[in-house]
Amino acid sequence: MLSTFFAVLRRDLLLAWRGRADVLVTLAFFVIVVCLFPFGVGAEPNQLRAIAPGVLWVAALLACLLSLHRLFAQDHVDGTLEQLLLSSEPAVLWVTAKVLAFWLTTGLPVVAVAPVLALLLDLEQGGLPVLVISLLLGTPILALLGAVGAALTLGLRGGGMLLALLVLPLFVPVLIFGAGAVEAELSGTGAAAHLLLLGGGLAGALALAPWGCAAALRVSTE
Amino acid sequence: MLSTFFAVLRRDLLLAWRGRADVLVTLAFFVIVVCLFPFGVGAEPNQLRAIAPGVLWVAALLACLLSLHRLFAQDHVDGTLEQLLLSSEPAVLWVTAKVLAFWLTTGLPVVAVAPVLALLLDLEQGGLPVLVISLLLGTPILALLGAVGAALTLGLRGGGMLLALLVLPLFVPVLIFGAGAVEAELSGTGAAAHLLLLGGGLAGALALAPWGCAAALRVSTE
Amino acid sequence: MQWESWSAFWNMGGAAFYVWGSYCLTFALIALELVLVFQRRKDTVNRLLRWRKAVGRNGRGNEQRAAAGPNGVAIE
Amino acid sequence: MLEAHDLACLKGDRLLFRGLALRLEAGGLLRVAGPNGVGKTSLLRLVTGLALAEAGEVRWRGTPIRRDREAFHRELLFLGHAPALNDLLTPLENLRFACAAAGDDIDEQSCITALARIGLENQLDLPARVLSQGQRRRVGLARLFLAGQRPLWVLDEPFTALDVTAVADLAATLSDHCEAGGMVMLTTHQDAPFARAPAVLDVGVYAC
Amino acid sequence: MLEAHDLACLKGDRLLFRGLALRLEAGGLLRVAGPNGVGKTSLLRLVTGLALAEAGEVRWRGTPIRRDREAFHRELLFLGHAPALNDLLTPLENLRFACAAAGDDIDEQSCITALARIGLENQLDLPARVLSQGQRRRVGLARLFLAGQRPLWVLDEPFTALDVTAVADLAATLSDHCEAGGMVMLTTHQDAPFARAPAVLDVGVYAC
Amino acid sequence: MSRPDRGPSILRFAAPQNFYPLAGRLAPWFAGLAVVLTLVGLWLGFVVAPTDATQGEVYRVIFIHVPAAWMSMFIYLVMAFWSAVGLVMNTRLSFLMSQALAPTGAMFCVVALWTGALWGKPTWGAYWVWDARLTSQALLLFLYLGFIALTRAIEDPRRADRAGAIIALVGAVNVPVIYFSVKWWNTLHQGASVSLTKAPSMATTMLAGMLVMAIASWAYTLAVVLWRVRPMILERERHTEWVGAELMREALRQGGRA
Ligand code: HEM
Ligand SMILES: Nc1ncnc2c1ncn2[C@@H]1O[C@H](COP(=O)(O)OP(=O)(O)OP(=O)(O)O)[C@@H](O)[C@H]1O
Ligand SMILES: Nc1ncnc2c1ncn2[C@@H]1O[C@H](COP(=O)(O)OP(=O)(O)OP(=O)(O)O)[C@@H](O)[C@H]1O
Ligand SMILES: [Mg+2]
Ligand SMILES: [Mg+2]
Repeated sequence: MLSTFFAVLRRDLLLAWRGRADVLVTLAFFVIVVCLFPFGVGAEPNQLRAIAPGVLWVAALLACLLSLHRLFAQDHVDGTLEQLLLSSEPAVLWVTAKVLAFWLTTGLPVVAVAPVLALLLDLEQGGLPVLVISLLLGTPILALLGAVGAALTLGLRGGGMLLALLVLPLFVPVLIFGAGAVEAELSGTGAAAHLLLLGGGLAGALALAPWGCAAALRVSTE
Repeated sequence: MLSTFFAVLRRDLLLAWRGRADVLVTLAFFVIVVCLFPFGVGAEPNQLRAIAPGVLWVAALLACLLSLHRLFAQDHVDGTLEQLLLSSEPAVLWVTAKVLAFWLTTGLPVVAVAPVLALLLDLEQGGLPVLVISLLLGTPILALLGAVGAALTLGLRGGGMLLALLVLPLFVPVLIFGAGAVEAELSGTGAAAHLLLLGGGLAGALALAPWGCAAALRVSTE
Repeated sequence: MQWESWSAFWNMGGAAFYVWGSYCLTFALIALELVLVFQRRKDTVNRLLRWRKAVGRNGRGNEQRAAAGPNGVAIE
Repeated sequence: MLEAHDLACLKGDRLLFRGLALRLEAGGLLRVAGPNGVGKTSLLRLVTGLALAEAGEVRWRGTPIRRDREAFHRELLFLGHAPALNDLLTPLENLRFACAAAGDDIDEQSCITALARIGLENQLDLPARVLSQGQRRRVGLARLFLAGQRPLWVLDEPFTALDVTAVADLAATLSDHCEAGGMVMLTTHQDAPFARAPAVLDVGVYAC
Repeated sequence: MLEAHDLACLKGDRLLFRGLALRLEAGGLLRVAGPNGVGKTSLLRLVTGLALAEAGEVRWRGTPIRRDREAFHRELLFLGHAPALNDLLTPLENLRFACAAAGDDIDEQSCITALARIGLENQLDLPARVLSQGQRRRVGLARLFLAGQRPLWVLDEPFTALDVTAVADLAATLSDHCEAGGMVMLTTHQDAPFARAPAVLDVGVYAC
Repeated sequence: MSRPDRGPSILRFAAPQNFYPLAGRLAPWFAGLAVVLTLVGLWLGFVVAPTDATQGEVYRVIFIHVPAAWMSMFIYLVMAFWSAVGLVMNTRLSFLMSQALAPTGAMFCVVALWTGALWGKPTWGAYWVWDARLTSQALLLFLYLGFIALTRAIEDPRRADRAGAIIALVGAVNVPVIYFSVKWWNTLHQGASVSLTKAPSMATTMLAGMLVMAIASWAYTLAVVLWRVRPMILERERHTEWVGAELMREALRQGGRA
């Protein structure tokens, strides 16, 4: 039963390792987007500090969004997905494994560098732990919801962009609570409520998204 | 001589029309990125107004960046690029045609909706013409420079993200002058200098990028 | 009755642009939607009629085409 | 064992075939024939449950395959046009994963043996990306040597891109599988030296 | 006309072949043979100038092809593994574009005739995406009917996925082209009914 | 009729060949109802209802703004409902209904946004502010657009049906989440500096006008959706005999007109 889960997880992590460039470049993208802002907006420290949590969260969201198409595309093209769907194991299992591997290789690195970038944007240090926690809770939700979108748009023309259109409205609440948590912490209101909500969202997404994603994959390869 | 140019231009425009969804969704992406900002940063009108030119330009840049991979990827996979390289016509010709078609189908629509979004972010109306002109001059530079990057990263794993990494440093000056033009206009300094520089950049890119792109394509398919 | 005259009515207490802008766009969109719906109906019916003619009465291919095979290459 | 009744397949505007029936018993080798575009690939996808028939039903051991999907897929091996190779992984890794994903627990040594048997002993640790067309197909086909316990093999153009000796080997493998009570359903435009002449299902007969 | 001396091809750290020489005169039909992975596709890419040889040189009418690329490519028609079809365009649009891109000015009627000749008259306005494997190949091959003025045809596995009648037709077309003074260089693992037996270049002989 | 009509009275209409003529017969009645109610509503709104004390005449936008906003939200719910029915019961007609509803829902969404924006300029001084209600309305539009774009982008109708249904349901789960998150987000930052200034003590005539217009838009939706779903049914069922007969009838009608 779980052997499929681990086979898929191991393979996807191995692939990420083989294609290290991909993972590094997702990160690089995150870094670059954050660094673009001072150029676009102007380098005034106060202004930068004010928009820092928002910019970081938007950049994390975009980085996640833009690597989402990788989740199933390759397997779809080369026929691996077909084979997985012909597996006698339930699809929810390996879907979860794929999403987990995806988060480990894109979400986690983003979470890891975020504090450094926050310092670049001069975010107050008190906000750092909350930033990290909010990202830790929020990026898996993005990955889970995004997986459903990626499954639905599989193999469609304009897929990548269509995916963006589908999932961005779903991502907005995550963004609001994520960036909101940091701002609430900085403004002294305390971030507990936001973080609790993010945690609840994560639990919900974990419970529902893999099923939706498995169903969507079956629909998409039919 | 020019028949290849027009054949490629016609085909790419036809393809864009067939895949209208693609073009519309690039636009939708641009719109969504701009709309995300208030969620991340907070909805305070003054703050939004201050960062509006930067956000719009960054969003235009990202929208362009993310559709760049479309420029040659399909043709590379299905073998069309190979056939074009075996053509007896000089490659610069059809490369220029492809970039032109690309800009017409992604850059131009972005320029067209930018004023509306500027109103959403409450940009002062005086800045609108400068915004449009700066985008009109700037987005073709992005397309031309991006084409070179797209050609270089063709078929590489992690291509899309690698592309981002390669071209973003080249895009930064465009971003600086583009967003700078609007800010200069709003602050009363006048945008002429910025726009002149952008124009110069465009002329330079037009003169050089197609050659670089053609050379890169030959290298990438070897 | 609220209105002194037609011009007062059209002027809407100075808010003509906002009020009439709203109503005009709304009814324009509704009209557009209706046009599109009926056009779509006509297109579909015509397309299906053409398709039926091409494929044969019951959507099952007439005898001649069936014998000729999908590519028009006779199957021995 | 495998039977289908009154199958119809609709693609876009075109009804490819209808009223198609087939029956495959243990030991049977069925070749789906017909000119290009007649609907052979489409038929295989219906039979494996990857696509949904416009009409009709496919049964495996008497049960409709939609009813008990997992039981059917446990006994099925399908190799389609695309060889299900990831370009970054080596043939060995690809093969091991393919087995694990299908739910078979195969150890590394057996995989190596299978790859060697199909003629890839020198390519074991090259990334699949650099393999030649024929070598790519072979990696996919290596699964046949590890799927003895799956009775039903459904293969779409397995001989494509293979050289002459490989075609003969593969034909022998398929014949052996049938000999041992398995079932094979395949499409091909090439002649292959099977031990027994396969039954032929001409899709063209049911074409509309 | 086409000659190559002492060609060597290096892939990764493997020298596929070396010392390979070939010569193709007007009217010649050359079949590049050898088992899977021996380097046939790699050789064709060297000959067409899409890849660079590790050693040796390819000449066309006496000039190295690198020296006068455009003149060579004006006389060359290469069809590789990938059929150069865009999935959104119809066969007709694809064919017209392929001709225009190569620099040939072909009107629509000729393209329709060519497609009909290759058996796609009913698929003229379907998007290429929905075509069957064999039909996709046919669209690519239709260019052969419009490339009479290009003497050198280089074809990589042209018979793949084609049904029996299409293979016979294609073989006849190739034979005719040679008859008319053209040159054909192709790889294939299948036998095809050529009018004259082709010359065979076994890459295996030069393998390292 | 190729298939026998089975089942209890209501379920009978779940069969496309029974629903098709029914839809054709009902639609004109709803359309007529919509026209009449719109006229009544406009009369109430522009002739009977008094000028608003604080806002002046601008408030008359309310007679389309509010019904449109209500409809846009209601239609999404109905869409999700039909999608769920389709996924559970595997009835093709339900998928068709949800796809036929989407464009109208999106249209009402645009109307609500547009009228709201035009109303906002004179009352708030800006066409757009990032208020919770406005924002969630905009996101709703994106949900609609995503649904429409997805179902259009997929060629295979069965895949389009199911994929659309899945995204409609995911969206429906998210609508309340979006609404509350946006609301909270906004109040966190904005306090009460921007809020919908309700017309104080709404006059009964105003309320009546609004309600009549709401019912009118409801009738309009029914009519247009039934009209839209009919050719979709023909398209899907084109291989059946009853569509053949229907098309022949249609051809005769066209021939007769020509
Ligand atoms: C783009 C701008 C706007 C959008 C998207 C928008 C959206 C909405 C929505 C979704 C509703 C229904 C919500 C509900 O019933 O709970 C609504 C109702 C309403 N809106 Fe707007 N609105 C906008 C601008 C305005 C403006 C500027 C005003 C007036 C100053 C206004 C006044 C109202 C009123 C009075 C209602 C009815 C409230 C109720 O029945 O509870 N809206 N609007
Ligand atoms: N949307 C569509 N409209 C019309 N015809 C379609 C559509 N989609 C697919 N087809 C047709 O359906 C057929 C698909 O056939 P399939 O791929 O099953 O053929 P095949 O028998 O496997 O052929 P081959 O031998 O070439 O592999 C093709 O003839 C194709 O043209
Ligand atoms: N980086 C590399 N390292 C080692 N070997 C490589 C590398 N890249 C390619 N090869 C080998 O080079 C050969 C490429 O052969 P090519 O594609 O030309 O074969 P082919 O003769 O066309 O075979 P087929 O009949 O299968 O099409 C393969 O054997 C492949 O394993
Ligand atoms: Mg096939
Ligand atoms: Mg080869």
